[in-house]
Amino acid sequence: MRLEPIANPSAARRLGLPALAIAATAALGMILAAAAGADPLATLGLIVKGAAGSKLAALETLNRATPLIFTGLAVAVAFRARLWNIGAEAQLYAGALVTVLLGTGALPLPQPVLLPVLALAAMAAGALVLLGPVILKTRFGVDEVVTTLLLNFVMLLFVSMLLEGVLKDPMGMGWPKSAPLIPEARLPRIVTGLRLHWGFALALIAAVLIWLVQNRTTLGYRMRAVGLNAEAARFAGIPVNRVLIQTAILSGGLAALAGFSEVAGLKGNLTLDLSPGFGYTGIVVAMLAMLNPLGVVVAALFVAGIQTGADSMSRAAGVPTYLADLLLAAALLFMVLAMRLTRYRVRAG
Amino acid sequence: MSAIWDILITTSFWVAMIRIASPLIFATLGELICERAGVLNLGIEGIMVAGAFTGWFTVYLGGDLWLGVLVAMLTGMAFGVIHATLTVPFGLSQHVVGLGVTMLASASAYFTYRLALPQVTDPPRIVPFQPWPVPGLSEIPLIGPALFQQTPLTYLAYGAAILVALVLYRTPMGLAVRAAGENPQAVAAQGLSVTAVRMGAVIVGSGLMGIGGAFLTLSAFSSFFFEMVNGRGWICIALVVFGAWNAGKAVLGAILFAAFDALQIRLQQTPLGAQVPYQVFLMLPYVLSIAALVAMSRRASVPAALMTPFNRGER
Amino acid sequence: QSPIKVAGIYTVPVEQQWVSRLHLAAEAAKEQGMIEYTFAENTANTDYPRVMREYAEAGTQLIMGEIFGVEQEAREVAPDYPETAFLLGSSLPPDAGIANLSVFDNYIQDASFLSGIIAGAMTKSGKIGMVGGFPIPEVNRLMNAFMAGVRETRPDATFQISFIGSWFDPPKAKETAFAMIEAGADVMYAERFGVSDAAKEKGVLAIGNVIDTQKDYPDTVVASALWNFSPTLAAALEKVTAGTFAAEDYGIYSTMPKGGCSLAPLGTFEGKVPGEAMTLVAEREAAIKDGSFKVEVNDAEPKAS
Amino acid sequence: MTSGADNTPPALRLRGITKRFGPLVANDDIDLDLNRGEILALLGENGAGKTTLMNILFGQYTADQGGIEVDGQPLPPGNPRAALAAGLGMVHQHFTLAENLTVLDNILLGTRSLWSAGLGRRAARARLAQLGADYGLSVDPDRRIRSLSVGERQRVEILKALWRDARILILDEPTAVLTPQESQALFATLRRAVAQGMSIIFISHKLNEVTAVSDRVAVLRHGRKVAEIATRDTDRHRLAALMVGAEIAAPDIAPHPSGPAILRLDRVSTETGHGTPLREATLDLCASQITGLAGVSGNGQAALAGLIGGSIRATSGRMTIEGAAPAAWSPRAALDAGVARIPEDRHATGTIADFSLTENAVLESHAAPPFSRRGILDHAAARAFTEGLIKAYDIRCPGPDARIRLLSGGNMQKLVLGRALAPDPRIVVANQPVRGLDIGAVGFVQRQLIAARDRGAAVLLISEDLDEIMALSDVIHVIAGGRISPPFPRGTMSAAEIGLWMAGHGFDHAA
Ligand SMILES: Nc1ncnc2c1ncn2[C@@H]1O[C@H](COP(=O)(O)OP(=O)(O)OP(=O)(O)O)[C@@H](O)[C@H]1O
Ligand SMILES: Nc1ncnc2c1ncn2[C@@H]1O[C@H](COP(=O)(O)OP(=O)(O)OP(=O)(O)O)[C@@H](O)[C@H]1O
Ligand SMILES: [Mg+2]
Ligand SMILES: [Mg+2]
Repeated sequence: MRLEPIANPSAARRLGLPALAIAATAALGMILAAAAGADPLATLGLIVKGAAGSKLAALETLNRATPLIFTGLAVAVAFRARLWNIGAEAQLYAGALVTVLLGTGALPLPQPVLLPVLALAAMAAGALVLLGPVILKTRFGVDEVVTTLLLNFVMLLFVSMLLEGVLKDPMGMGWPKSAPLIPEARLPRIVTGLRLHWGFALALIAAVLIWLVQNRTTLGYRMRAVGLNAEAARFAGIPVNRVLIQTAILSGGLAALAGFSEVAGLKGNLTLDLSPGFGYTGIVVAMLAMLNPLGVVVAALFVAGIQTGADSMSRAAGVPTYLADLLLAAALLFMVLAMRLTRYRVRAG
Repeated sequence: MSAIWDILITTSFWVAMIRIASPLIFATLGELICERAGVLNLGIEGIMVAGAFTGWFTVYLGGDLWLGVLVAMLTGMAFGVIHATLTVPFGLSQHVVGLGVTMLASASAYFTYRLALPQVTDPPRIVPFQPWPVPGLSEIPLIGPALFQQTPLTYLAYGAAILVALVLYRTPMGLAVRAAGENPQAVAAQGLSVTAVRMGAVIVGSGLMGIGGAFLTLSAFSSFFFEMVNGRGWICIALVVFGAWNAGKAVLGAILFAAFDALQIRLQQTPLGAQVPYQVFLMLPYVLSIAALVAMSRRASVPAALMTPFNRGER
Repeated sequence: QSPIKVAGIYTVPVEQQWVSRLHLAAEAAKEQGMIEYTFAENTANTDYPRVMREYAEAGTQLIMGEIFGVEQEAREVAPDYPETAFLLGSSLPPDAGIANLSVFDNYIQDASFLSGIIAGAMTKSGKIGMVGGFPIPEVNRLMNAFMAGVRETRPDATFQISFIGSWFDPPKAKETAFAMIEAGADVMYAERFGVSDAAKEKGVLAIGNVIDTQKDYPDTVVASALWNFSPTLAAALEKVTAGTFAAEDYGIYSTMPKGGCSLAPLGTFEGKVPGEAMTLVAEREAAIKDGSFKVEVNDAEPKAS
Repeated sequence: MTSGADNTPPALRLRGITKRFGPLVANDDIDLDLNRGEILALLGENGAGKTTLMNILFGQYTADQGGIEVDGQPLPPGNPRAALAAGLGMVHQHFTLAENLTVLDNILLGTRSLWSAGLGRRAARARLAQLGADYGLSVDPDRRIRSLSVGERQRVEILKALWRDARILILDEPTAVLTPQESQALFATLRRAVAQGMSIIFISHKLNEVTAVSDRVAVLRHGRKVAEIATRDTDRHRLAALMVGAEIAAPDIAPHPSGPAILRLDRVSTETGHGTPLREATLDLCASQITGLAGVSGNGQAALAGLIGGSIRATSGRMTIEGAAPAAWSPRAALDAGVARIPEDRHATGTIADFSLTENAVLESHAAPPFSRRGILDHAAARAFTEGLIKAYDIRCPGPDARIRLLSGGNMQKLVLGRALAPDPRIVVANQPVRGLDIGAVGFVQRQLIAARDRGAAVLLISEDLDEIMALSDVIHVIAGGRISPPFPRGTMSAAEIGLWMAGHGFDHAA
């Protein structure tokens, strides 16, 4: 078989196939729920209910999407320039680390000043973490897929070391966690009582800004040029290495914002399990969005919705929690396939 | 650094090194085959989890140990089929499919495990492969016990390494795989199907990853645990790069990485270990891997078409 | 009387030893018809507060689990659901302001201490190996108590201590244990799965922790310090039924006088442990129970010696 | 020539081949016969459908209509394996070799069942040596493709076909990237092959080659076959007219007074690692003058173009532009100094295939007004600029927003040329600017270079085509082994004399 591009896919195709992907996921969910002894017909409703069926559910979905928007943007920016940043997880932790280093009393500043300072400092730290692999790539040609991936483990161990050492909360009764942020360092909640915080708004703003950067600025243009053909870009006078470094700063900074937002908006302190793989899921989000920053928002909401919805369903239906991850993975694979088929037709031969 | 020297002269260090390396050898070879054909397989971590589970579960249900190995391999191949179908003929992003397969495979294993064994707080055990000293060879000092006092699965790892190297460099099939990762047009122009070659490589490679996972439950340990693969798959991706996409060097890399691991475990027991945070020791293999990558960096050896999908009739 | 609706929220799979004790106690209560029990395992800390709310909104009367990583957020959830009782593993003391949130932890240092006495009596080399997951208080305090127990019978004992940075990597725990045995350890403190396997393969002894695994290693596991969560759960259920649930520290229900912990029966090692040691164990046990002897609670990361 | 007797079928017969890409009809009802033992030249403008037709023949594309017969037997469509088995061999326009493999392995790829145990390298080596001797195609079987020159790679491609006992050989623009010597060697090989009964289809834009080598010529225009004639019954002018549909006049070059030297190289040597480096090269590029650089490719042309273009550094000697040595030298600095570059490889270096025409048009100038201000792009300005280029250079394309990969080589080159010449550069470095272009496009590009000269630019024309150099250049230098000859003003040297310099002889006498 081979794929043949479709010049102008019909609306039916563009909407129908993703709908089919969701239907396929739902069907799989029903089959597996039935296998686990639950009522298959109820599962669907329970997923929707868990993702958006109440104020709590909807806000929690937005909440779960927040770090995914940041890491998704980080990956989208990097992948555009063909910088394979698999290390958003490490950059996220770097941002979180700096947030607690400076936000637990070291900087006695008023909130409107402190928050931007923390965000920028976190971004700088994330950028720094990605700069290492990028310099190894531009200087020595070391494959960044591997270095960024390995740095995730190193960073996690480093955070663990600090949390069990100098950063350990003296009031924490020994559990490896940092001291809480001072109130001035906290991102306020959007809805009182529930934990959706201004980090979500920040994520939306970031998505719009990155869209503008990619489509309206010379930097975005250069990043795409470098990603599509570095040799031609270099020939045309574009400083390829500098663009890669700028990309790294932007990408690492965005991933670090996820850490900043989770700590300052949600947790209030740093633990080793701050991120259940947001850095990796960011890759999925970015690719689902086809690297479009605004698409990242939609993709993050989709992923977060499936995640919270299926998780909530697994509890309500009394099936093993792992069904949620399974359905998320299936939804993702079905969806990328559906999106490919909106633009390509399968031909025999 | 006499502490290191003291460790290096113990037989048990060398035995541990090969034991730790064994699962990595399988999975690294698997990843290597995929990448030589042009497909980055980030599904490795989850495929190892699935192999670890099904291999163990087969034996738990009463199957023979070797049947467990076979089932683990078939499990790996099944996920390989998913990965290959999506990345090769459909040409989807190898990053997203790889991570998706990792999620799918591990979640499937966990889900099935929990369905089958809902109420275990103490995971059931099987009788795993036992060390099987090779008569004669295992008596050679130092090397003998290290190489030849292992379980049969480790010997299978040696066999896999030799077989993969032979196939890659000495057979038409291996030639086709290597060419598919370098320039798929060259493969197509010689009348071969790039799709078939790449899919075959991904499926076979994933089968090896499944066995790598099963090593953990059938040889290194005797029960299945959530999260027990614990990043070993990601390490193997680094090892392929470290080995410059060359089977022999990648296996050596796996052994070297295992040596670092065996060493750091032992260093923790020395007086030094009491002073330095344990995380520093755990970091050691990763940091040294990065350092080794820098030392070995040679861009030229990357398969040129790695991560580039091939679609006939489109340029 | 209808059974109480109980839900467990665990951040790890129920195979993890600490959590398994909660889970088993709840299962036992369910068997007895006292409760309706459901649980969510492997819940990321990020999701923990949401799952608390979901269970609470579903009318759950008692929610149990562990909030070591989400202390602050969990404490924000509880006041929104005054009808629900929260019984949560936590490092922090209870907060009088949050009346429906009680805390507990595995204060089983008494049993660990006793198991240390036996270990000290059984080691020939005087070298003891200890493999842990992470140096958190729940692990540290038991290791420290164990070491204190060892010194009762073997004052010159030395300890090798390693943390593998994971709750679930038995192959790695096993490798670490191998290294310790090679370095001379002949009794292993088995905080993680995998350690007893190494001991068994190398023909040395192991001391269990939190759970009893002697049936799997009849010639290896000498004694184990067991945590029994049932007294804690029973106390909480009683107060839920009576409508008197309040902010309290249930840690005491894990202690030996309350039956929250015990030394596992010697089983296959009956008669193989030196008599003096068993006498000492009996003596200390009695003293602990009548309050005349207190095992020190030391949550600091233990250091090798 | 042994054209087939009436009762034996031709070696190859195409009947009514039609192929559409969306709305575009790339091949329109094409009939074509290839007789045994003949060389058929296939001619046509860029984008006329030649490569498409050959890809259909070889099974890489499937025709929408029509059928193919080999020796009277129908060939299953869309199956390269069947085509190979039927005795077809193809040397693609862009080589299909795996660079990390050896020559031998590239040849053996796919020749045995994938399930067989060994490759039979030993026996293969012997047979390869024999084939090499038979056809005059010697190449070391154990070299990696990466280390081979273009000519050597092409030999490997032909050997791949010969290895499979191909009886029909298709060569798609085989000489586009060859040096004249390599082309001559290729023709010698082809003649031997035909003598052994092979039938050949040969695609080229170089009409002198076509008339010299082929027995028959078929001409495609806009996907249709417009002519099929015996070579001896036609000539270059008629063929050109058939291809383009009109008479083509060679660009006429009026003499023009040249100005002062703008760029001077004074005994410059360059760093190694980019092919042959320059060795103490001395050269002046003067205003209003076309300086032709003759030489066999691989003798330092890339280093010279890279040096002036800013991508390669000098290790010794002095380069001055209007008397001053530039401080930091980079592609950016070169552009700012008024150097326009037309790169050798428009696909890999000149354009970004997935960028639109507009994005490609501002690749060198996007960072300055009017295309951007303070880092913000002005799309409208870029688009307007591109529309201007499309008009001025007659770039045939769907529009300024189409991806440039959809353009034919000639049209792509026009955009590269327009982009380079738009800022009215003082220096123009044109490296093989007409490679692979059809004669219409060739004339167009050459006229633009002359126009740039007439506007006062110093033009450096690097080409392997001696005829082109002799026709266009006001002054000629020869490059060989990284050394550059003294200047020879127009008309002072014969082709033969320049050829001697190209072979490196003149240098020794001069030194
Ligand atoms: N894969 C494809 N998809 C869409 N259109 C194509 C494809 N290949 C070729 N075309 C179209 O078919 C036309 C003919 O292309 P073809 O490659 O056959 O030209 P050609 O005669 O070989 O040109 P050249 O002399 O430049 O090599 C082109 O104008 C192009 O628009
Ligand atoms: N993916 C594609 N879609 C549409 N047309 C294509 C595609 N690929 C190639 N073509 C067309 O095929 C023709 C031949 O393409 P090719 O790359 O061989 O360019 P070319 O004109 O021969 O240039 P050159 O000889 O300089 O390489 C071009 O006319 C181009 O328009
Ligand atoms: Mg062509
Ligand atoms: Mg061409």
